[in-house]
Amino acid sequence: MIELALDVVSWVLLAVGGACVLIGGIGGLRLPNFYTRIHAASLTDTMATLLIFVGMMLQSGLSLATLKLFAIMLFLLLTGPTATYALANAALLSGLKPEGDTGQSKHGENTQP
Amino acid sequence: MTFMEHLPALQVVVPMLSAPLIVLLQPRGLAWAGATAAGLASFAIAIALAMAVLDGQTQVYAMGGWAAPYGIALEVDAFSALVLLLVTGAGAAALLAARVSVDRQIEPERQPLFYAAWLLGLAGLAGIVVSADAFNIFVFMEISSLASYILIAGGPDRRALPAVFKYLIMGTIGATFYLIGVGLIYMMTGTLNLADMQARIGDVVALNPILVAAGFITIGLALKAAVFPLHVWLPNAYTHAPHMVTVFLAACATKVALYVLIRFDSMVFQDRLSDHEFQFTLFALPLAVLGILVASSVAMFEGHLKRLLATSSVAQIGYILLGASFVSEAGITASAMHMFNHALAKGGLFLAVACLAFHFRDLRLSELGGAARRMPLTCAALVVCGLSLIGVPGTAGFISKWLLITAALESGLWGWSLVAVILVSSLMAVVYIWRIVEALYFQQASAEGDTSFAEAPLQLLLVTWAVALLNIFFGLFPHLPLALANGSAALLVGGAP
Amino acid sequence: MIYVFALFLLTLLVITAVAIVRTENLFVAVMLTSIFSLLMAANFFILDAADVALTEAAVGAGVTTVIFLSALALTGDWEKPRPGGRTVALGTVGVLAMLLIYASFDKPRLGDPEAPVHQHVAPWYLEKTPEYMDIPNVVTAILSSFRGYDTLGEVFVVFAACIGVLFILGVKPARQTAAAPQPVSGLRHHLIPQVVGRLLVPFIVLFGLYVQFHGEYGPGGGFQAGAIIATGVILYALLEGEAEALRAVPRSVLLALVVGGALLYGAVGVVCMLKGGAFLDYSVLAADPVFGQQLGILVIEAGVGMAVCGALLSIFHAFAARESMT
Amino acid sequence: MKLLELLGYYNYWVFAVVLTVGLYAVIRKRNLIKKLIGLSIFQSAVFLLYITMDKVEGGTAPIIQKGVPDQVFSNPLPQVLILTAIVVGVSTLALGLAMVVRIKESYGTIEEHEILGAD
Amino acid sequence: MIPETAILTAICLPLAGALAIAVAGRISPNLREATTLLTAAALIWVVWGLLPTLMAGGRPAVEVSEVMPGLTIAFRVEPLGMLFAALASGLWLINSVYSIGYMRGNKEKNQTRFYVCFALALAATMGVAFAGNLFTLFLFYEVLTLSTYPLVSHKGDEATVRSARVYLGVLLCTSIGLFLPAIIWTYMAAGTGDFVHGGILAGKLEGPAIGLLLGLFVFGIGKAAVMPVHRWLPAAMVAPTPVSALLHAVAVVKAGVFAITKIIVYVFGIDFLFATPSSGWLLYMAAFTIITASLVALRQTNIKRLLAYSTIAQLSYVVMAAATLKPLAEVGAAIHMVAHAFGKITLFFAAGAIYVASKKTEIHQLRGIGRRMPWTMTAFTIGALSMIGVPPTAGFVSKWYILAGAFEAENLVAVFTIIASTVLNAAYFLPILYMAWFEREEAGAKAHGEAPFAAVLALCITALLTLAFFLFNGPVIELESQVVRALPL
Repeated sequence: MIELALDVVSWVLLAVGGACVLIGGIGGLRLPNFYTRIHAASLTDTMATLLIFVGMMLQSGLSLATLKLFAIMLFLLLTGPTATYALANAALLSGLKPEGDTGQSKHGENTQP
Repeated sequence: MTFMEHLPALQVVVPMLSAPLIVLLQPRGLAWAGATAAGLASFAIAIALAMAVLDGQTQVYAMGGWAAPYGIALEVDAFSALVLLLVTGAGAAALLAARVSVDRQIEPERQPLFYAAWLLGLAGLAGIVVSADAFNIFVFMEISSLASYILIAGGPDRRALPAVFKYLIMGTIGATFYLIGVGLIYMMTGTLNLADMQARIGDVVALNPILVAAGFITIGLALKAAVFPLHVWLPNAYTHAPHMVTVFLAACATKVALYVLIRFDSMVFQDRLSDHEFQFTLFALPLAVLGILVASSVAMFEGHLKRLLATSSVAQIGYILLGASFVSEAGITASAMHMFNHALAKGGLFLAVACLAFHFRDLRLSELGGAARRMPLTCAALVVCGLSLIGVPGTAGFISKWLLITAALESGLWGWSLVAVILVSSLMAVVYIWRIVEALYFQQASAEGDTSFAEAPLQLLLVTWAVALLNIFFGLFPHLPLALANGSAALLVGGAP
Repeated sequence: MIYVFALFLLTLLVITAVAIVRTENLFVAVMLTSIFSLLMAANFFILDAADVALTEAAVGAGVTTVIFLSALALTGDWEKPRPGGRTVALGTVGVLAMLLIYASFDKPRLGDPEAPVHQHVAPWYLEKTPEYMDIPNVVTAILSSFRGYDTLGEVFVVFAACIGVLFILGVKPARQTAAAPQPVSGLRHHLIPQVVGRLLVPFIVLFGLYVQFHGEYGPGGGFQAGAIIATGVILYALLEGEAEALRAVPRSVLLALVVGGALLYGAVGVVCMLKGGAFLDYSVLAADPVFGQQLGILVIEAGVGMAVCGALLSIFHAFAARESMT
Repeated sequence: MKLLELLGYYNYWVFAVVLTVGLYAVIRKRNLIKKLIGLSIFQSAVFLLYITMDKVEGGTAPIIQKGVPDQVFSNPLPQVLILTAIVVGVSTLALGLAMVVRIKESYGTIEEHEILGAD
Repeated sequence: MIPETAILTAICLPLAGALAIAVAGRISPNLREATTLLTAAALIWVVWGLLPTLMAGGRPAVEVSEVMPGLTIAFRVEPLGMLFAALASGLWLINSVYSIGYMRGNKEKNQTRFYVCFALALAATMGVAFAGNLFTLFLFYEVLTLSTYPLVSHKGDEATVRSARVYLGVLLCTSIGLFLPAIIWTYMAAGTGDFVHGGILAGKLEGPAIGLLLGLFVFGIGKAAVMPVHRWLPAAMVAPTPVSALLHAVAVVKAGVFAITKIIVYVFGIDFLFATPSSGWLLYMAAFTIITASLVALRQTNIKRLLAYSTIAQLSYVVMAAATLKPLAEVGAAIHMVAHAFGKITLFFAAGAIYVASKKTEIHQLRGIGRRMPWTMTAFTIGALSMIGVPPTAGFVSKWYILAGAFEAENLVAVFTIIASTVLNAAYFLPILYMAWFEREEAGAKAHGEAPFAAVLALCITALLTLAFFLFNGPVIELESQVVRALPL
C-alpha cells in the first residue's frame, strides 16, 4: 500500500517536473529578447530540478543511489542560478541593454563595468 | 628475460622515456647532449636488432606479458629492421649535427622542449615500425605526427605556421581515415593483431566493409606519406621548418607511412582479397608514375633550394610506391632499398643546405652565387649527394635505380614504358641537380656579398661529409641493406614465415 | 525501448553537427560543439560505454570548450562567409557518404550478439579479468594492463601536446600593445559567483580524486580524473583570476606533474623489466601476481591522472597568459 | 527490411552523415578555427562508429559485479580504444589552437585565403 | 709486380696522384708539376709492365667487390683494353709536359684543379680500359664524364658554362637514358655482363631485338660521337687546348669508341653479329657520320672546331671498321684508334701552340705562319698527313687494314666511304698546309716567335711517334690479332 502511494506521488512529481521543463523550453523559444529568455531557462534549472530529483529519490527508496541523487540535486541547485546570474551580468557588461530601459540604470551598485 | 630479448621494447622506450627527462634539463647545452645520447642509444639498439634479424630470428615481444591477440605484440623482422636502421640513423645523425644549426634558429629557453619533441618523434616512428598491432600503430602515428608538427612549428619564418597548420589538418584526416579502416576490419574480424587479422580475414573477405576498409587505410596512409595527389602539405612544411628538422623528417617521416602501407597491404589484404594485387597495382601504379613525373617537372622550375629538394622528395616517394606496386619480390626489394638510399641522399642534401644556411640568409638559387668559392667542402658534399639522388653508378641511388628497372622489366605489364618513366625522371633529376650545381659554382657572387673563405661549423660539416661518404660506400658495398631488403621481400610477398 | 531514445539522441546529434557548420558566429559554434560533446556522451552511455561517456563529458565538453574559448578570446569571433559554389566540396563529401552507407549494409546489426567482434578477443578479456586482476571494471583492466602499452603511448600524446603548446606559445608575441596590460579581470568583483565557486571547487577536486582511485570498481580512471581536477582548477582560475590560480598551482609544479606522470608510468614498466617480466607486466611487481596487477594498475592510473591534469592546466595557462600579454 | 532491422543500421548512417559534415567543414570553411571544429566533429564520428560496435543486445556496462551469476556484458575493447582516441583528438586540437593563436599574431587574420595572400 | 696487383695499382695510382697533386698545389706550382709528371711516369711503368704477360696470351683478372648477386666490380685485361690503357698512359705523360708549357704560357687560373681533374680522368680511363664486365665499364664511364666536366667548364664564364651544360647534358642523357637500359637488358637476357671471348648473347636474343640492343648501345655511348649524339664534341671546344687534346686523343672519345668495339667483340661476338641481318645498319650509320662530318669540317673556319669535326669522322672510321665484322677490320679498328690518337694529339698541340704564341684561332690567319713557327708547323703537317693516310705516317697503316677488312667482307659501301673520306680529309687539310708554308703573311701582322719550349717539345715527340708507328707497328698488330684469332683465353 505504502509503495503504491509512493509510486503515485513520485509519478505526479515527475510529471509536473517534466511540464516545468517543457514550459521553460517553450519560454526559451517564444520570449523576445535575451533577458526574458534566460528568465525562462532559469525556471527549468530550479523548479524542474527539484521536482524531478525528489520524484526519482522516492522511486529509489533508501539506498546509496538516493544519496547520490541528493548530492547531484544539491549541486544543480547551487550552480544553476549562479550560472544564470553570471550570464546576465556578462551580458550587461558587454552592453546588451534590457528592453524598455531608457538609459538610466535602475539596478544596484554592481552594474558599473 | 635476457637483455637481448627486451630490445624491441627498449627500442621505443629509450627515446620515449628520455624525452620527459630532457624537458627538465634547463641549461640548453645539456638538453642537446641528452637528446644525442638517447638518439645514439636507440641507433645502437637498432643495429643490434638488425644483426639479430640478419642471422635469421624474427624478434617477437609480447608487451605486458600477454600473448599476441589479447595483448599487444611487437615484431621486428627484416623489413622493420631496415626501416628502424633508417629512422634511428637519420635521427641520430641529424641530432649530432643539430647543435650549431638549432642554436641559431631556436631561442635557448625553448630548446629543451624542442629536443624533447625530437625524441618523441623518433620514439613515435620507431614505435610504428616495431609494433604489430593495428591500433598501436595509430597511437604511435599520432605521437610521431604531433612531434613533427611541433618541430616544424619551430621554424624561424612566420610562413612555417600556416604550412604546419595545413600539415596538421591533412595529417589528422589521414590518421583518422586509417582509424576508420582499422575499425572496419576490427568489426569484421574481431582482432587488432596484424598476424591474427591476416588469419581471420579469409572468411569475411568478400563483404564490402573490408573493401571499404582497404580503401580508407590506403588513402589515409597515402595522405601521411605524401603520395602524389595528397602531397600538397609537404613542400611548404619542409621548406619553412628549421633546417635540421627537415633533415630528420625528409629522411624518414614519410617512409614510415609507406612502410605501414606496404606491410598492411601485403600482409593483410594481399593473398586474401580476390584480385587485390590487381586493385592495388591499379591504384598505386598510376599515382606513382604521375607523382614521379609531375613532381620532378615541378622541381625543375623551382626557385627556392629547399622547396626544390622537398618537391623532389615527392618524386622519390613515387619511386618507392612504384616499386611496391609491382607486388613482386623484386618490386618490394627495390622499394625497400630505395627507402634506404633516398634517406641517405636526401638527408645528405638537406644537411648541406643547413651548412649553406650559415652564410647565405636567403636560400633562393639566384642568391647562392659564389657559394663554391666560399664553402668548397659543403658544395662538394652537396654534389656527391646530388649524384646519389640522380643514381649515378658508384652511389647508393644507382643500386635502387638498378633494382627498380629490373623489377619493372620483370613485372611484364608494359614494363618497358615504366623503365622509360624511371629514366626520364632520372634525367629530370639531372636537370634540377645541375641547376643547383651551376648556381653554386658558376653564378657570380652578388655584389655586396663578401667572398672570404667561410666554411660551415666543423661539427655540421663532419656529419655532412660522413653521410656523403656513406652514400658512396653503400653504392659499392650495399650488402647489409640489400640482405635486409631481400629478407623483407621474401617475407612480405614470397610467403616465407 | 531504449532504442527509440537512442534514435532521438542520434538525430539531435546530426542536427547539432549541421548547425555548427552553418553558423558563422564562432562563439555560437563553440557552444554548439560543447552541446555536441554532451550528446555524444549521452549516446555513449546508452551504448553501455560508461567510461567513455565520462571521458567524453569531462574531456570533450569541459576542457575542449575552455581551450576553444581561450583561443577565441585571442582571435576574432566572426568568420568571413565564403561565397561561391560549394558543389565541389559537397560532391566529394557526398561520394564519401554514399561509399560509407553502401558499406554499412554488410555490417552486423546494432547489438547483434553473433557479430565477430564479440566472438574472438572480448570474451577472453571478460573471462580472464577476474582471474588475473580480480577487479570489477574490465575496461580499466584492459586499458591499464592488457593494452597498457597503448595507454603509455596515450600519456605521451598528452605529454607531446603539453610541450607542443608550451613550445609554440613560448615565443613572446611580436607586438606588445601600447596599453598597459589591463588589470587581471576574472569575475573578480562579482561576489556571488566567487562565493559559490569557493564552495564548489574543493568538491570538484574531491570528486576528481574519487574518480581517480575508484577506477577499478566503477567507470573512472586517470584520464577522467585528470580532466575533472583540471576543470576544477580552471574554474578557480576563472573566478579568482589567472595569477591567483598560478599562485595556487605554480607552473613549475605543473611541469613536474606532467613529467612526473609520464615518467611514473614509464618507470613502472621499466621496473617490471628489471624484475624479470616483460615491459609493463605487473604480475612480477609483487609476490602474488593478482596483487601485483592491482598495484601496477593503481600506480599507472595515478601517473596518467597526474600527466593529464598537469598537461591540461599548463595548456590553459599558456593560453590565458597569452591573453594578458597582448 | 523490417523497421527494427533498419533501426540496427541507423547508427552507421549517423556515423556516415556526421563524418561527412565534419569533412565538409574542414574542406569548405576557410576560417582556421572552424576547420578545427570540423576536425573535432570528424573525429567524434569515428568514436561513434567504434562504440556502436560494442553494444550487445541486453548487455550492460562491462563491470563485473561479484555475486551476480551469468551477466551479459557489452564488448569492453572498443571502449578502451576510444578512450585513447578522444585524448588524441583533444591533444591535436590544443596544438592546432596554439598554432591559430600564433598565426593570428603574426598575420593578423585567421582566414586561410588572407594568410596565403599575405605571403 | 704480379699482374693482378698491377691492374689495381694502375687504377689507384692516378687517384693517389690526384690527392698528391692537390696537396702539392697548395705548396708550390713546381712541386705540383713534378708530382704530375712523376705519377704519369709511374703509371706508364705499371701499365706497360703488363704488356709482356699480355703478349704471352695471359689474361689477368681480379674481382674487387660483389655489389649485388651477379653484379660485380671486376677487372680483366685483354688485348683491346691493354692497347687503350697503354695509349692513354703514354699520352698522359706527353700531355702533362705540354699542358705545363701551355698553362704557364697562357697564365691560366686555378691550375691545381685542372691537374687534379686530369688525374681523376686518367684513373677513370684505366677503369674503363680494364673493366671486366658491363657494370664496371658503366661505373668508370660515368666517373670519366663527371671528372671531365670541371675541365671543360674551366674558364667558368657564361659561354663555357652553357657549352659545358650541353657537354654534360648529352653525355648523361645518352648514358642514363640509353646505355643503362641496354646494360640491364643484357644482364636480363644473358644472365651475366662479363666480357667473354666470342660474345655472351649468342643464342639468347634473336631477330630485330639484336639490332635494337645494338642501337641502344651505340647511341647510348655518347662518347663515341656517332652522328645524332655528336653535338657535345664541338661544344667542348671552349675548353683549353690540353683538355681538348685529352678529350679527343687521350681518354674521352677513345673510351667511347673502345667501349663500342669491346661490346661488339666481347658482348655480341663478331660471327653472331655477322650472321644476324638486323645489325647491318650500324655500318651505314658510321659511313653516314664520316661523310657528313667531313663535309661540315670543310666549311669550318676555326681551327679547333675543324679538328673536332675531323675527330667525329675519324671515330666513325673505328666504328665502321668494327661494324664490318671481319677479323682484319677489327685489327684495323684497334690500330686506327692508336694512329688517330697520335695524329690528332699532334694537331691539337700545334693549334694550342699557335694560340699561345700568336693568339690566332682562325684558319685564314695562318698565312705564312710556317716561317714564324717552323717546328710547330712541321708537326702540324705530319699530323695532317696522318689524318689523310699518306704512307710515311701511322694513318696509312690503319686505313690499309680497314680497307683490307672491307674488301674481305666485300662491303662496297665501306670501301667507297673510306676512299671518299680520304679525299675529303685532303680537301680540308691541304689548303691549311699550303697557306701556312707557301703564302706570304699579310702586311702589318705582329711578329711572334715559337711557342714555349715545353709545348714544342711535346709536339715533336708526338709527331715522331706518328712516324715511328708506321715503321714499328709489329708488336701492336700482333697484340691485336690475338683478339680475333680464336686464341684459347
